Amino acid sequence: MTAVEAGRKAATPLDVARVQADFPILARRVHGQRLVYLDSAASSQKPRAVLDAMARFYETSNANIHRGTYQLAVESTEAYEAARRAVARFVGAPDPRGLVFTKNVTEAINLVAASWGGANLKAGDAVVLTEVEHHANLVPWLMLKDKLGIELRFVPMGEDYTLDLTHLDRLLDGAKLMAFTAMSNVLGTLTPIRRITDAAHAAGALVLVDGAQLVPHVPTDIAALDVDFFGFTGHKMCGPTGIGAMWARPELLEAMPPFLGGGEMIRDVRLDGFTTAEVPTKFEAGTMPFAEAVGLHAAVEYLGALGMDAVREHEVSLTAYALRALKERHGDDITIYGPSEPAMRGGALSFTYKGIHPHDVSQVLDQKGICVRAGHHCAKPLLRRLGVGATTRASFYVYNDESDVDALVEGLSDADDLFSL
Amino acid sequence: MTAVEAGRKAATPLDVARVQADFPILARRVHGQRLVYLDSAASSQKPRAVLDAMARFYETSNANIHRGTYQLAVESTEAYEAARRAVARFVGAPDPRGLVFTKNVTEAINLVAASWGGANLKAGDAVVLTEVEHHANLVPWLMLKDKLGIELRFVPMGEDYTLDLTHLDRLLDGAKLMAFTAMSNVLGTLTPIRRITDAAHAAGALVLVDGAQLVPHVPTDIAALDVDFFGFTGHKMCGPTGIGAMWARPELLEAMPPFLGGGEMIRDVRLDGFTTAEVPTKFEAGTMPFAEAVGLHAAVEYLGALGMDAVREHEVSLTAYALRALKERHGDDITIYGPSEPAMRGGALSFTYKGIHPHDVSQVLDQKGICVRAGHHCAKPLLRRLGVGATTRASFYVYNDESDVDALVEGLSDADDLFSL
Amino acid sequence: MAGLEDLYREIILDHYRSPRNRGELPTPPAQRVEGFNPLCGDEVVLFVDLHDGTVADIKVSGQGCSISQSSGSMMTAAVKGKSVAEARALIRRFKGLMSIHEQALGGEADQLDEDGADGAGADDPDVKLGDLEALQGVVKFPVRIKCATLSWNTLTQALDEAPA
Amino acid sequence: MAGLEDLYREIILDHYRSPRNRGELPTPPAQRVEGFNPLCGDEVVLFVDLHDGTVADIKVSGQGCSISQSSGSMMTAAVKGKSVAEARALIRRFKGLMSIHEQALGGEADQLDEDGADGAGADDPDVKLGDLEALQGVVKFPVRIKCATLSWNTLTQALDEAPA
Ligand SMILES: Cc1ncc(COP(=O)(O)O)c(C=O)c1O
Ligand SMILES: Cc1ncc(COP(=O)(O)O)c(C=O)c1O
Repeated sequence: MTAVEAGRKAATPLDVARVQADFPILARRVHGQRLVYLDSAASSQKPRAVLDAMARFYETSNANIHRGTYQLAVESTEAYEAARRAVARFVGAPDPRGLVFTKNVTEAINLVAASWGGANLKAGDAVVLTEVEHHANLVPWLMLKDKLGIELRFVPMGEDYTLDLTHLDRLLDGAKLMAFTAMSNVLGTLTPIRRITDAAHAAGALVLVDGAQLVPHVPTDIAALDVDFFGFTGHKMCGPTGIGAMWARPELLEAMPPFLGGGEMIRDVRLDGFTTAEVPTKFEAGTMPFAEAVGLHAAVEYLGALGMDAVREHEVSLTAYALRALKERHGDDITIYGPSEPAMRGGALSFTYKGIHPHDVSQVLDQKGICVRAGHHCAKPLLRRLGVGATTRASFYVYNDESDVDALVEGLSDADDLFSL
Repeated sequence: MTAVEAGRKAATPLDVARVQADFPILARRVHGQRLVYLDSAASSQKPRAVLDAMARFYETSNANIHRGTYQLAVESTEAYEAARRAVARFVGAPDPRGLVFTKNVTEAINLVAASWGGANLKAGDAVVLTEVEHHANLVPWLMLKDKLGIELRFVPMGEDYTLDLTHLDRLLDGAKLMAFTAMSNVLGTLTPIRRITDAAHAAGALVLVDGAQLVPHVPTDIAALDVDFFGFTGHKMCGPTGIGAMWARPELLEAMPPFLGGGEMIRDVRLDGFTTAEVPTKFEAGTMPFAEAVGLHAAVEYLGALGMDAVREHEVSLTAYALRALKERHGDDITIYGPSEPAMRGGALSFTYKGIHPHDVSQVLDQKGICVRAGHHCAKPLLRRLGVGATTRASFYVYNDESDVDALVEGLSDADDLFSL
Repeated sequence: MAGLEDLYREIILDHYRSPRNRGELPTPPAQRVEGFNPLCGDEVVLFVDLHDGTVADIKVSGQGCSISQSSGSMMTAAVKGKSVAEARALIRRFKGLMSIHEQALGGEADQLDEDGADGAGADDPDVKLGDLEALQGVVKFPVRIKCATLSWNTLTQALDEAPA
Repeated sequence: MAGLEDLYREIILDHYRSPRNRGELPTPPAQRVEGFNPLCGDEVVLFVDLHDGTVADIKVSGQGCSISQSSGSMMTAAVKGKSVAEARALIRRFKGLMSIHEQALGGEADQLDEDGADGAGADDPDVKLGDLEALQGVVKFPVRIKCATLSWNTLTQALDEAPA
């Protein structure tokens, strides 16, 4: 019985040993050491089920979608549309017609900024963001600011690493859109999405959520969150690279101008003009990553079988363990940037350790087979706000266990040995 | 010895039986029949080497690129950049720095239209296209026309299904860009790229080539073609879905504003603005399809080992055989839209057969395991020009042989039996 | 042909070879409405002459495959002379017949929800399909469902757009 | 630490722990030039005082890892008091040392072609690297090459931008 079959039974706790057996890369050794992969916030590893689903697709049904009447093309198209429905269901999207596949969440946010923003925003209009955003939810709006002269406002980070919502209503006053991350990829902080959404809607603003860090780790119900746009990315949730999605309320998509132009997204083309296809196809120009959609379908089935409640529980308890173990061993030598209460956060732990630069920390850890990320995590404004140029970040997923945390705790001491004066 | 090893030896003719053994999907049966895949112009099948390369990557080195100092991230990043160099070399690109990976060629053309076009074109400026373009090289310019008021001019198709270049200089007069397909996906016609490029440059216009149908089938040397922008797409050249590329002169890329905004493409981000990274990274926002890049690398190695000269020779001779066999058997019942001289064309054969609608032709052929495409092939203006709503298209690749053509020739008679009065 | 009997029933081929109500009507009094299948290029042009709440006359032109042509032909034969209410009931019934698999290929799910399986009439046994039953075999060939429903969606559009 | 001896040589750790020429210079007369490593967030700020064709004084501030810090420290020690021509030769030589693997990770290939392995001085045995030789081990850790070259690229920029 594989972990998937086991998970299907009930929302029993994750059997991590079984999950680990589903991920072929974990058998790899690095510098002679067992692989301790603690960089899932950057990209997750893939279970065999996902790799097999893609290989099987390429080996049996591969053909361009929506374009042929022959059997292979029918199977391909059905596989792609089945993926759309399954992924929409996985995130609780009210209507799969609102789910546009993109290459990653970055493209998904750019799609909204360029298409919805281009059509609905003008000079002086306000868009509210937060100080903790990933560049993917900053740069598209900065570009729009350069282009249209919109105003950007920022919800600040509070002292406890949560968003300071004290002045939210004032920030939202007259705003057209509020766009924010559901979980900070640096701090791990979970955003009170529904609270912000209600405030934004009350102020007449639409809501875009960057769900890149939420969907892989926390049960997600877009319908209950009542958001207008919700983006996420496949490679962080056990899926392949090359695919992401933007779910939007279909009425919004219908009213928006197209984003990329080309095959598939059209209804008719003449040399002097064109009309667009129905949503969501209107936003899917050119040959889509259909094999990747098949992979993402397998990924949401895999996660669904584990049970997202179990995934979340596992990560909360692992994060609690890590916070405790790091503090116990390293005390004031380690500064953790993020909420200390595990229930308020995901499993991305950013820290600095003694004055040792994160690059050096990461290099030393690598020698022990431990993969952590060192740098600005594509959130430079937040790092400036934190007063650091870089942090080390360890992040957890379904295949991590306490021994991985122990390896990290231990590895930091090696860095200390090498670099302390 | 696999076909790849055999091909490496010399530019010997393609050993098609060996090539076929490299493509797992060809073992599949459809409706109890052997698979006769004649829709490679829509998307090619994948050799085992490509599928294995991606699986191996995911199972051993997968990690987000350009973002980590640990061993896996180093391997991932090196694999991605090695893919860039190999793909650039495969198309004879003078400088791999000019090679931007995209999700497909449609995105690649949109990138140029939005970024270069947005920055360099204004109302009244002329862009020259042709009547035979795929929607991917029409709609982005139609969108720009709506947005900026540029003028679009079209090189007409001549009577022999080649471009009528009689008035090329007049069309180019004062134009800023000429954008055209290197090979028509409907007619199969090869475009005299260098001739047009020279004329365009003499007129002061830049040149964009849509190489989607050229690169998979004909040895390509971007440097010798002297073009400014050259796009192509992975899934038609034995590579995976989810990846394509735009090669552009690095100076052009350097001067262009960014296209999509997000992680990776930045140099610095502040809450009030950002600066961009060096090319090509400046145009690669968000997590790139790096596993797909590994697959595309394997694909160009596979094709390179077969030898692109051998690939081209094989397709010319198969096309010649098909043209002959179809005419011999079906005479005036079949109308082929495209040059009758195999050397002037690729292996995409569009035709109509007796008054039978292409959908019905394709449905009957499918019953025999034969996959052909029926429809407008994303070239509606061209089909209107041809005076038909749809054609049937059979297209050849490295794994096709004369028995596939024979099956097609025979299958048409079945359609005749069913539909003739 | 083996394997295709369900798709190409004799009655379908008959409507394809000898389409009923093919042609155009003067506009006005008739309305002219166009339908496209963007994925394959099929086009249907309907001319509908509504009069006193009935489909007084209807003609169809355009181009398409045997399924879209015969479906259009059968449709015109079925609705001509019927009241608008009867025509709508028939549309719902027919789309109900086609709906099982249509969603599998994406798109049009909206129309299904409005006019299709959920709407009144979708399973109404009082609405007789007659020859149209022959098109039932199309659901086994999901890509072709759009061919079969093209003229029906176009008729819905004509009825919706008709001056009240 | 086993496996890292090549990267973290003693002399490197020494420059890291006790950086030479750390600080700022008044501008003017010194120029102030910033360098970024956009992928990791390292920042270097160079203050270069050029005088009569020599690097009269140089200071470095900013933040970064042991490699970028020690490389910057060694660089200042190596070029201080040297003529601009000598400094440029040293840059070429150092970047030549680093160039073998730099291309493997993309970017900066341009600068290599201009200043690196192909340029005069890249292999010039007359240009002595001294302590800088210790950084040679960095090429075994390709991602760290950008750390090692950051301050050198920034110095190039300072020399290029200097008023003639
Ligand atoms: C000539 C031509 N251009 C562009 C495209 C679009 O390619 P893609 O869908 O991969 O972007 C195609 C294929 O569909 C094509 O044949
Ligand atoms: C919060 C957040 N938003 C957006 C992104 C961008 O995701 P992608 O690179 O897949 O577009 C990431 C991850 O890099 C992220 O953590």
